[in-house]
Amino acid sequence: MSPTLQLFLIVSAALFCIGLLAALSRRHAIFILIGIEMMLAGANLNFIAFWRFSSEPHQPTGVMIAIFSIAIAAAEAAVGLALVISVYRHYRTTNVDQLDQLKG
Amino acid sequence: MNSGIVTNLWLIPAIPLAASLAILSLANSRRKSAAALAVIGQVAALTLSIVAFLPTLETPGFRASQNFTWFTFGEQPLRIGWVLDPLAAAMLLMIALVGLCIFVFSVGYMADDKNFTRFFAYLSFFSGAMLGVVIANSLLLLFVFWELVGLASYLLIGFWIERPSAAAAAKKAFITTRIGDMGFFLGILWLYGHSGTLLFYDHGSGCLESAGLAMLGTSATFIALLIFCGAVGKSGQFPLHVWLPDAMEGPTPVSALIHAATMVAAGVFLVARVYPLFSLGAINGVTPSLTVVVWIGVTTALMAALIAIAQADIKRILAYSTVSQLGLMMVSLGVGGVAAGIMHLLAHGFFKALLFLGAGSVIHGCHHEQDIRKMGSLRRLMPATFLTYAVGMMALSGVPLFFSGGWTKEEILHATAHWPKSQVPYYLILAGVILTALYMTRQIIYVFFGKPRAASEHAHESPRVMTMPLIALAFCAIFFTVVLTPAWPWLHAYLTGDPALHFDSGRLIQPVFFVSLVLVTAGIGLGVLMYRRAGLQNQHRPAKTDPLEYAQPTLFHFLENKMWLDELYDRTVVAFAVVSSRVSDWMDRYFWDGLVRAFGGLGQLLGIFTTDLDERGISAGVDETTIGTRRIGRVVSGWHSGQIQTYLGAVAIGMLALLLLYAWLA
Amino acid sequence: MNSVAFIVIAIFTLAAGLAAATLQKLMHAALSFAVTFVGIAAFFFLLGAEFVGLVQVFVYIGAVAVLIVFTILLTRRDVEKDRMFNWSGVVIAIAVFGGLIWAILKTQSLSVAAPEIPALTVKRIGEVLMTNYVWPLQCVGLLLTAALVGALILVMEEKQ
Amino acid sequence: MSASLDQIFVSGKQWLLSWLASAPEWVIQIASSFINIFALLGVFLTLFALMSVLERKILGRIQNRYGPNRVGPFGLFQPIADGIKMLIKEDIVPARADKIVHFLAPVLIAATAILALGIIPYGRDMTPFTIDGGILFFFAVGSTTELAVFMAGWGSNNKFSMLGAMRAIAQMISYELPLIITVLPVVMVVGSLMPNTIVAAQGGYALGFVPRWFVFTPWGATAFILFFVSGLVESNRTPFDVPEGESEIVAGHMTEYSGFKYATFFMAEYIGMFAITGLATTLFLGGWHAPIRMLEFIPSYVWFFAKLSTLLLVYVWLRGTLPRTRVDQIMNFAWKFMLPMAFTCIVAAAVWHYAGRGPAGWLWSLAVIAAVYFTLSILLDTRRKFAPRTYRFAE
Repeated sequence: MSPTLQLFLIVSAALFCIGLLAALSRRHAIFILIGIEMMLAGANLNFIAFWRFSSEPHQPTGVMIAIFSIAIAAAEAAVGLALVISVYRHYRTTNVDQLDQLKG
Repeated sequence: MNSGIVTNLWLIPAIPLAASLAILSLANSRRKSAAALAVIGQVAALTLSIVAFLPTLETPGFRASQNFTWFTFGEQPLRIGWVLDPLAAAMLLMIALVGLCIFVFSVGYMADDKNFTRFFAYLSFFSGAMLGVVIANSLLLLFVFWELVGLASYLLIGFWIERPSAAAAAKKAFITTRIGDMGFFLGILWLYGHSGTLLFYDHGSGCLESAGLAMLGTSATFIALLIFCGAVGKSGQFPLHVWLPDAMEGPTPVSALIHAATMVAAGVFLVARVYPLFSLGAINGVTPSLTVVVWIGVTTALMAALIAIAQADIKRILAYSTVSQLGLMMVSLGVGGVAAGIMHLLAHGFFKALLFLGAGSVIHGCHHEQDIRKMGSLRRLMPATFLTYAVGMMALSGVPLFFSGGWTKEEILHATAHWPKSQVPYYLILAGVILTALYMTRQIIYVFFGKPRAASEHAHESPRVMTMPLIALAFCAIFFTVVLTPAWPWLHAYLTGDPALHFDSGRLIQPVFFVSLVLVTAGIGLGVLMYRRAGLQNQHRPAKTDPLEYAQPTLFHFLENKMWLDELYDRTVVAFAVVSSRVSDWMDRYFWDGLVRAFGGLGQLLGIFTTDLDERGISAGVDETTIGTRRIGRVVSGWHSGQIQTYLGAVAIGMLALLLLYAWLA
Repeated sequence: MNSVAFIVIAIFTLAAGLAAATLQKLMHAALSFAVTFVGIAAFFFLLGAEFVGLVQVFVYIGAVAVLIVFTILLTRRDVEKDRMFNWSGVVIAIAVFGGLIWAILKTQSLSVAAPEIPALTVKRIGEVLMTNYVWPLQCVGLLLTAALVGALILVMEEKQ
Repeated sequence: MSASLDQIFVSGKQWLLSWLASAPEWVIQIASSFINIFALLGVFLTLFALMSVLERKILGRIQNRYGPNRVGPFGLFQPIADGIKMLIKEDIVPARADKIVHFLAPVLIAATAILALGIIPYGRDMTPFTIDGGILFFFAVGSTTELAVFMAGWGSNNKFSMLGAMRAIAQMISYELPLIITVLPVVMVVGSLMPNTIVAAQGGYALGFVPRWFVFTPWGATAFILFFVSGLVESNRTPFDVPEGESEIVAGHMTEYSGFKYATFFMAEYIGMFAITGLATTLFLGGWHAPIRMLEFIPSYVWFFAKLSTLLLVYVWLRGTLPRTRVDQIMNFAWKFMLPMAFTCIVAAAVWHYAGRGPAGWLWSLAVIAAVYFTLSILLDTRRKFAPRTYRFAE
């Protein structure tokens, strides 16, 4: 017996929600980034799984999207972490609760 | 069956141009690299020119061209290309060689200048553009390079941009030559309209070949004259010669390279290049267009020689002498002595560059003093400069036998004497030859003989890097003679493609030789007689009175002020421009402005009506909406906590809601 | 595909992921994050997308994880431990998870077995990347350059 | 005869597997993998032992002294004695250390180093694990080393450790770019990421006697030199050993390790060195191909290990010869020289390919490289950088 598409989707949904958990409930800015990266990885897993189970495997669309999304995630991590560092320089904190100057 | 060099002829202008770009990208402090790049580029161009020269040596009358389509507009392909024939090859060699000497000289002359690298970038740029003019096989390509040459000249004349006079001179040169180029461009358009091609040689269908010429008919005269306008502008012919003496504001190597040896020669070269247009339909070698060329040339030659006598600035004298010699070349072309004209052009290139560089050396030695009346006795202080300068002076004056200028001048005299239409130009040119010898003698006496005066007391010989090019050019000026003499007219045969060339010592001495000898002797003798005292008087002070000024003050002032031509242009052309611009200004201010104001008033009236409508009708409604919006905003802004995680949570909830909505709908 | 392998990898990945989201020490969380991505790469291997798996390891372990630990190092004076925990976030996350699971289970067409497919070679990926996806590729290149420059400018010390 | 000698290890493995002929498929697969892994470990741990003693002996000779010569013949059993000493030493963990991270770092670093060995073809049909993206695998695994080094530095909770780790990571990241980019021309020319294919592409002889190794093309030679230098940096060897320079920061990220953990680090460093030289051999030196047609009867793995040993000898030689560079010099060199040159190699390889891979291509690519090299040397103007040194003192 081999795992079905459903199982992969459940795993990826779990990963996504763990990422969401990290992004929503932790106070440190780096956790938010980690959470977002995990959500993106969950989505990637989805793409690859759908490609693997599709009826047209010779068109590697899912793989392509996963590759691009990895590249974009890398860019996002670089800029995000740079932001964390420069925020830390200005406010001496990385706690996102205290970074609320843009409130209405 | 083009040989490799013809296919790759474009490299010759491309290398100096590339060197120029490379130098421009260097930092200002990298002087050595800049000079090295420029000189290496020029050496490469010279080497290629020699390579290009070889096939033309092998085959008399060799001509090969390489054409390709530049771009196509509509259905008309615009073709350009390059050509290699004796004319182009000889010019390439002369330009590259003289250019190299001047580049080397500049390394010494400009050593203290703070914009050293820029200077070499411009020089290389000029050299590339000029080589491009020479190899162009299309009137359009020629025009492009022609304008690039003009640009380079502008940049170099105005090189010392911080001097107002240099800036003005650059502007003057650019605008004056532009007037001629306008005619040139019109000529190009006209020619294209008639023949449909701008290629010179295109396997029988170019505009200079029989098929192309046949299409022109009588309009050839006008086209030729329009093209001649360009030549008049660039070669400083009357009445557009006024910019050339002013161009002496540039650094002296520039004057040598551009305004003596090469660029001004471009006009003569242009006429020689499109000579078939001028001579189309000639009866006995005379056409209306060629006649115009002759008379303009004669006027220029004589007038410039006269003015040169009364000048005091060492470079200006040489500048007027250049104008005069160019006039002579034009005459030669006009009377049918194309080869003679080009030979004189080549010889002139060498010895005039020599003279200018010599003048540069003198100026350098006298701490940037240019007034010959303040110099004197330099022959002892600057022996190398003196000797080479003397060679140049002899060549320019046309001393026979050993100096290249003498032989070419003789050829021109010979050609002019046999012009069927009139003998007047011949006699006028004879007068010009006397005058040339006279003013050169005057200059030499003032500068190198007599007692030392204010500027020359602390003069010193120039460094080796400056004298070596002088010596090289002096050798060229003398040994060039070998291929010029009528006994063995190798260059003549080479240019005309005449294969029958043999040595015949009997032809060495011809009647015109004696005429020339007498004239030159007369000129130099007269000069020595008139000026021998000038050099001796007024030790430690500038020579006060010129002998000619003493004898004929009115004439001298007339000549000293360049026959009042600049002033004449000021009063006529410039004044006309000023008046017409005033008229336009008045029209703009009162007539057109009035119309605009009327429309504006109409608009204002309309505005008054709409304002009323706006205030009463629309504003009230808008106000109410605004108040409402503000209230809503106050409520919503409370939700906007600034906490990123709250937002993220909201997004997640929204996503969940969408999912549920989708499930409910499906 | 092996269900034993699947179960092992799934447990490994999800445990590491949970650790990354909940561990108190930031550094431990970051390292667990790296482990999670190894697990995801293993999933990719299992699914036959070896190239993506390798890229994933290369990018996330080699670059992103190192970046994250460096950032932790540079902002160390702040809290090294993050004790505060926002329970509303947990509730939302669980709710989303429930919604997703419900949707997945409800969709019948998803319970398919994997078909036999030819191996996806690197060559094939390269060909597709250079033909059909050449413009996205260029765009991603541009994006990465922009991100690089942007990150540098953000972090650059301001000169006094 | 020579063919069977060449395949002796392959046939040996098949003979071992034939004992399991009746077992299910997956058992055979796992058994095959285990045989590969044990063979790898056996060979390279022996090589590590040999290398450690040979390095000390060669360094001794370079410094005009005897190396270790007491234990066993010529001191060859020295590593065994060292091993015993390391094993029985006390394993000290600092009280304030992050214990888990501190423990995991040596494990991770050794595991990744050994993993990287798996994709290199050691002889004809002798690649332990054939992966489609083998080269990518090598670098993916190699980049994990940085994380391990960081873990060591952070987990020790010691300033020297942390600084050493920072230095190591900084230079490893900087040199990873040239390292990877110099591989690209080879990948481009061969059209594959598989080490087997790359080695196969270097078989045969140009002009009948010059082997078609990539090191004999201008771009290949340049890339090889760049790769070799980057490899030196990646394995933290002299002259790029600032991360663990004893005179500056004790032992860098390994300061707080002792006993067997320290030995593990030490081993990982050597194995990493083997891996990177092995990859250099595969990519540029023709892998297991013989240099001369006449010598092809010698088994392929002998050639591979001969080349590997030569490169290792150069490593030792460099260590005995060169002084240590400064950190800023290392960084400047990476970003201002190595990286542009690495990119040039790509261009040069493309030029070589499109000029027909013949002598013309050879000359053109040489011209490209020479042009960039001279431009760089003018632009960088190292003479100005080496102006008399000024010293700043603490205020």
